[in-house]
Amino acid sequence: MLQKEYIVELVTENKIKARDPTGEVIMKDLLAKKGYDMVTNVRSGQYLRISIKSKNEQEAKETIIKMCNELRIFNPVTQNLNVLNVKKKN
Amino acid sequence: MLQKEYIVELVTENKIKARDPTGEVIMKDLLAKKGYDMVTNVRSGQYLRISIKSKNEQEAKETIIKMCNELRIFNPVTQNLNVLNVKKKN
Amino acid sequence: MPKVGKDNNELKVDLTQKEIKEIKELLKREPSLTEWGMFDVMHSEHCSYKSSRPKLKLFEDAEKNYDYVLAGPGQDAGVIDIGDGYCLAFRIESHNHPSAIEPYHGAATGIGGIIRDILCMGVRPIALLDPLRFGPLKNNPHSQWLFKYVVKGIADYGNCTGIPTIGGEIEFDKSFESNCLVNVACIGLGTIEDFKHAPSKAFNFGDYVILMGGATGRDGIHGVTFASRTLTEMSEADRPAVQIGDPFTKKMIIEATLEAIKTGYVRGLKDLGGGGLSCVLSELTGDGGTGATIDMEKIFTREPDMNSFEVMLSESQERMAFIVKPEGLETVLNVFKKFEMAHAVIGKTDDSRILKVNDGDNLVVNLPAVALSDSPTIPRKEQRPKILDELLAQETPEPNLELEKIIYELISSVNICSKKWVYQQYDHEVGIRSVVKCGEGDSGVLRIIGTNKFIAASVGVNSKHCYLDPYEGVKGGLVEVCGNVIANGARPLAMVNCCNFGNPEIPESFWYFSRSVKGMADFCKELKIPIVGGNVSFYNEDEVTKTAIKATPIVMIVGLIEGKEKIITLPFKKVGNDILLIGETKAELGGSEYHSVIHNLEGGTPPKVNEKNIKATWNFIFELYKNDLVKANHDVNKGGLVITIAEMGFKNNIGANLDLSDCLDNLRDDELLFSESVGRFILETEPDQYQKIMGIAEQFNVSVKKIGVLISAPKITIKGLKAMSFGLKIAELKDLYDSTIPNIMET
Amino acid sequence: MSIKIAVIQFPGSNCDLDTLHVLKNVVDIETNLIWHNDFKETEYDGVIFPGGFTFGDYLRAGIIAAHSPALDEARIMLRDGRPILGICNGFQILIEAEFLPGALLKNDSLKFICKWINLIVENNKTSFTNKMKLGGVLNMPIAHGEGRYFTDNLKELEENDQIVFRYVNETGEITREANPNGALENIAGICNLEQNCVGLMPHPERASEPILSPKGTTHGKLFFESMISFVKKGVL
Ligand SMILES: Nc1ncnc2c1ncn2[C@@H]1O[C@H](COP(=O)(O)OP(=O)(O)O)[C@@H](O)[C@H]1O
Ligand SMILES: [Mg+2]
Repeated sequence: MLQKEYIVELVTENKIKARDPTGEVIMKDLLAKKGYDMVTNVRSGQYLRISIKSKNEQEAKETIIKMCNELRIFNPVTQNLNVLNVKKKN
Repeated sequence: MLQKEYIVELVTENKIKARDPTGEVIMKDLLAKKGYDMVTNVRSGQYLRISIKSKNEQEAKETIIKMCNELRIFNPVTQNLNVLNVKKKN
Repeated sequence: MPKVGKDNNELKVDLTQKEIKEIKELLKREPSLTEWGMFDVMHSEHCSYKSSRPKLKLFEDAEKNYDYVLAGPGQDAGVIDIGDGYCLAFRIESHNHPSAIEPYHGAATGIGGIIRDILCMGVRPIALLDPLRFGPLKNNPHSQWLFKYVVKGIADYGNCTGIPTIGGEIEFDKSFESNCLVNVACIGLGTIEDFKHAPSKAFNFGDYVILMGGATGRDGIHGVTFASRTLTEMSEADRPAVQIGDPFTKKMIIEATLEAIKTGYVRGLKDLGGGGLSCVLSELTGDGGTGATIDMEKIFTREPDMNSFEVMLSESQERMAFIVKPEGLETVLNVFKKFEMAHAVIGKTDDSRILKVNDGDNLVVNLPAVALSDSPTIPRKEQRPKILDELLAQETPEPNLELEKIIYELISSVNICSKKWVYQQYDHEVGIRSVVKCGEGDSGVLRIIGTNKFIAASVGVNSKHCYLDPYEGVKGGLVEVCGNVIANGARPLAMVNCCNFGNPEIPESFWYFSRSVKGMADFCKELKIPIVGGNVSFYNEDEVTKTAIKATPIVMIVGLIEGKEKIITLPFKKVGNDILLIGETKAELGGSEYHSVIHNLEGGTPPKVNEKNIKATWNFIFELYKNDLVKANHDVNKGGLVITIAEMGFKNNIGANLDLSDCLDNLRDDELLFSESVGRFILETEPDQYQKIMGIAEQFNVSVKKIGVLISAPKITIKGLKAMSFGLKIAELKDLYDSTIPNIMET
Repeated sequence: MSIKIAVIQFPGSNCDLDTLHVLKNVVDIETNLIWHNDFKETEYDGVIFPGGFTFGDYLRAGIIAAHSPALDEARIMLRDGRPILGICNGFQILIEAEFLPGALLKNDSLKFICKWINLIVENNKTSFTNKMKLGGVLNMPIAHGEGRYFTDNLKELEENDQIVFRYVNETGEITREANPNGALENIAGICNLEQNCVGLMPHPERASEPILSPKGTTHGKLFFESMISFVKKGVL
């Protein structure tokens, strides 16, 4: 069967209940001090954009999630994995 | 005028010429592991999710872009800025 | 687990029925849920030491018996006077359970915790050390994952706070497969005045209680109960979110705290660790003989709507509690403002001896201050494991490989090879004190700027030896760790320990603990080394396979070198010099690397310690130092004496001609070469001093044998064995030594 | 002529006291440690941005500190030609504040690296290298996780003599093995066009006393001695 190429975008970040020192410092020591007080919250994460050959979107997404677990790209004890987007490569 | 709260998601990533060791290492680990040869490329970036008070989506986005340029949230020599998404907070 | 409280307001606690009854009798009422929660954490193994305390009584009162000990066990850290108005504080702690499920943040917050312990003695943290244990590394993705991220966690946290990691030790063994060990030690340096300004108690009435640092969140609630059970006893869902380390905030806490102490207005301080505010407030007032009234609404929280239970039990990182003189309140708050550290005055001390916490109009906690810290002990049964007889009786098979091949195998063992891959990730030089750096000597040596004094620190124990005989094993560990500082020219000053064992409710596991404690106590008494602190980590046991980790009573020694010219280093210096072996080699291959790597054996006869000989050896070495007779020194341990000699040749590419005929006695070749008999050293000395040295040896009644000379050819030749003589190439040995871990981790 | 130097202390600086020690006790110049918000340039003949992890290096090393008012003060010094040195994190700050061109990226290995390396001096005319020998090899330690130098304008840098140091092996050759972090063309340190501002990843303050150096060298001291002579002469 013909395979197509997909692009999967994902983010791993600290669980919402856990702290995010990077986001906190960006907000407190940079944005707030420089007058951007309309910003009310900053959370940081690690972004990955992965190109993958696959039958369909669903399969692409599932493979990537499996890969992230297997390679321990994130640790479920402290982090969440969020697939932002799956789209066909053009 | 009443302000609403928006969530802006953005990513900064290294330009190709500045290389992306994080992505390269994940790719290398994948190749070493059998069964992931359908993955053809991995790119990494820094993800930020910013909550901001604003009149409307457009303004929220513009403020964030202005802020990123002004405060060098990304280094223009080596990085690109990408606004992934702007949406109203609920 | 018993339940307390009633109706819909129930709580499952780890308290025993007896404890529950006693608490009700003491208070003459039903405690509130918050109070129950506080009793629960304070009576946990981690906070109360209920299983270990009866045994730890064996440690003598260091403060009473040694005039230079300023603070002994029971304090946040041990403190010793090193002269010139300076003191050192040091301590070691475990962070095993969190690291096993989240190696990065688990290890990082372990560093965070031990830094706070040192800081609250009023001194600046100046060094970290990290003894680690993992399962076998080769072909083991899980161990590699743990190893990689534990090291990264320690690196990122230590480096960012600007505290150099100056040493450590690592063993890989299958008993640590599902329970890795992450122990972390910290050393602090300050003036004795600083230390006196920072007692960990609130002994005055009318002082302010201030909380400074991170906000209190819902994270880490019940972390101590987590540490007081086995990993598998808690389901995934039970597991508290491991805390996120924030080294930047920690760095600011260090600077703000030290500056606050310098104002002279701080009357007491304590860090918030396990047990959170419950622990800190009850200990500050309980130990100080005071009481306090706390206003819960003043405590800044990360999340809205936290109830008093959550606030009192939260173990959020990066918080310190200060007791401040009323007249200095503003000055101290200004310091916190300068560093932009969040803070709040949360209450005041009084003479009630009662700890009260108000949540608005509700009095949610109303307890005698000492009630929480006076926890009961539980006597535990101990039983020597039956399997030991079988293990100890194991004999060494004839070697199935040529001796030279065995040596190449041994030097490539992950337990022997270079740990550069690890310490190169640690900033081991920040602070510009590191004089003997990681990998350059047996211990880390730091200068004390402004004096001509140096301190040396080393940490470790041999888990394989302890498995076979915890009593002799821990003594052997002390001999080795003391030997490490002695090899660099230091005199051992004081010891702290971290006891890592299985489930204390299992008699065999508790036996290991009990024997180890006895070994430490006996050795330290005999060699006059004060035990100034410790930590106990139980429940390192795999519930599924019912196997405990190999007993790992880690010991750390800090020693003092009086003068720059007294520092001795490890590398061979000059071709033509003699190689001397100090101490006796016995047929003690039990638990050796040779047994494990070559014969896949765990048993055999492990090394025994003879305190009298050890004392004589040390005194002999000190006498040689006094006469400036030693050019290089390295103690002999894992892998035996050829490995030791090879390591000494690496830096300057100096080889050796060895003749071991004098040492053979009735030993087999493999016994002589690979025995890990403790208390031995390899010295480089000048040939024309040989007679003088032998004279001193006789005077001290120490076994000294000249076993070879240094040569310019980059090889080690060995003759005098029963087998034919053979040679080894330094370059090949060094390549194996250096490349083993990178080869596993980077490909 | 008395010389007065400022060492700037940011939240998260951690080589500040080390640098202060070397300036005061090893090269013997009057030096003040100054909290970043309190820095006023008028009093000082030179300024040093020490190593560390300012603001935790969160987001990107040096970026948050680059927005401190201390940099506005230092910019005045930059313009009137007073010496400015950025060591490690200080270098990262000077890059992010655009005192110096380019970027410092994560090490190739993605790991923090602490070890002694060798540098070759490629420009001995700057405010911090005028006491060094051109082509001389210096032995110094590095300790960083984000030190991979990158620029779009390599040619320009070369033409303007702005490359001050490169990583080399013991015999002074520029090799791939000698490059600890993947820096472009082994670049370890650069200067501005006017050569009064220098930034480098290695730590001169850790290499200024024989007791701290594996080979007993004190090459780091040359930086501070160069600065003194530069200030005394008043011109490049
Ligand atoms: N986990 C670690 N962290 C830091 N340094 C380490 C670690 N493990 C080993 N080292 C360093 O590597 C060197 C050799 O260690 P080791 O082989 O345990 O010493 P010894 O020769 O005394 O047995 C020492 O300088 C030690 O401090
Ligand atoms: Mg040793």
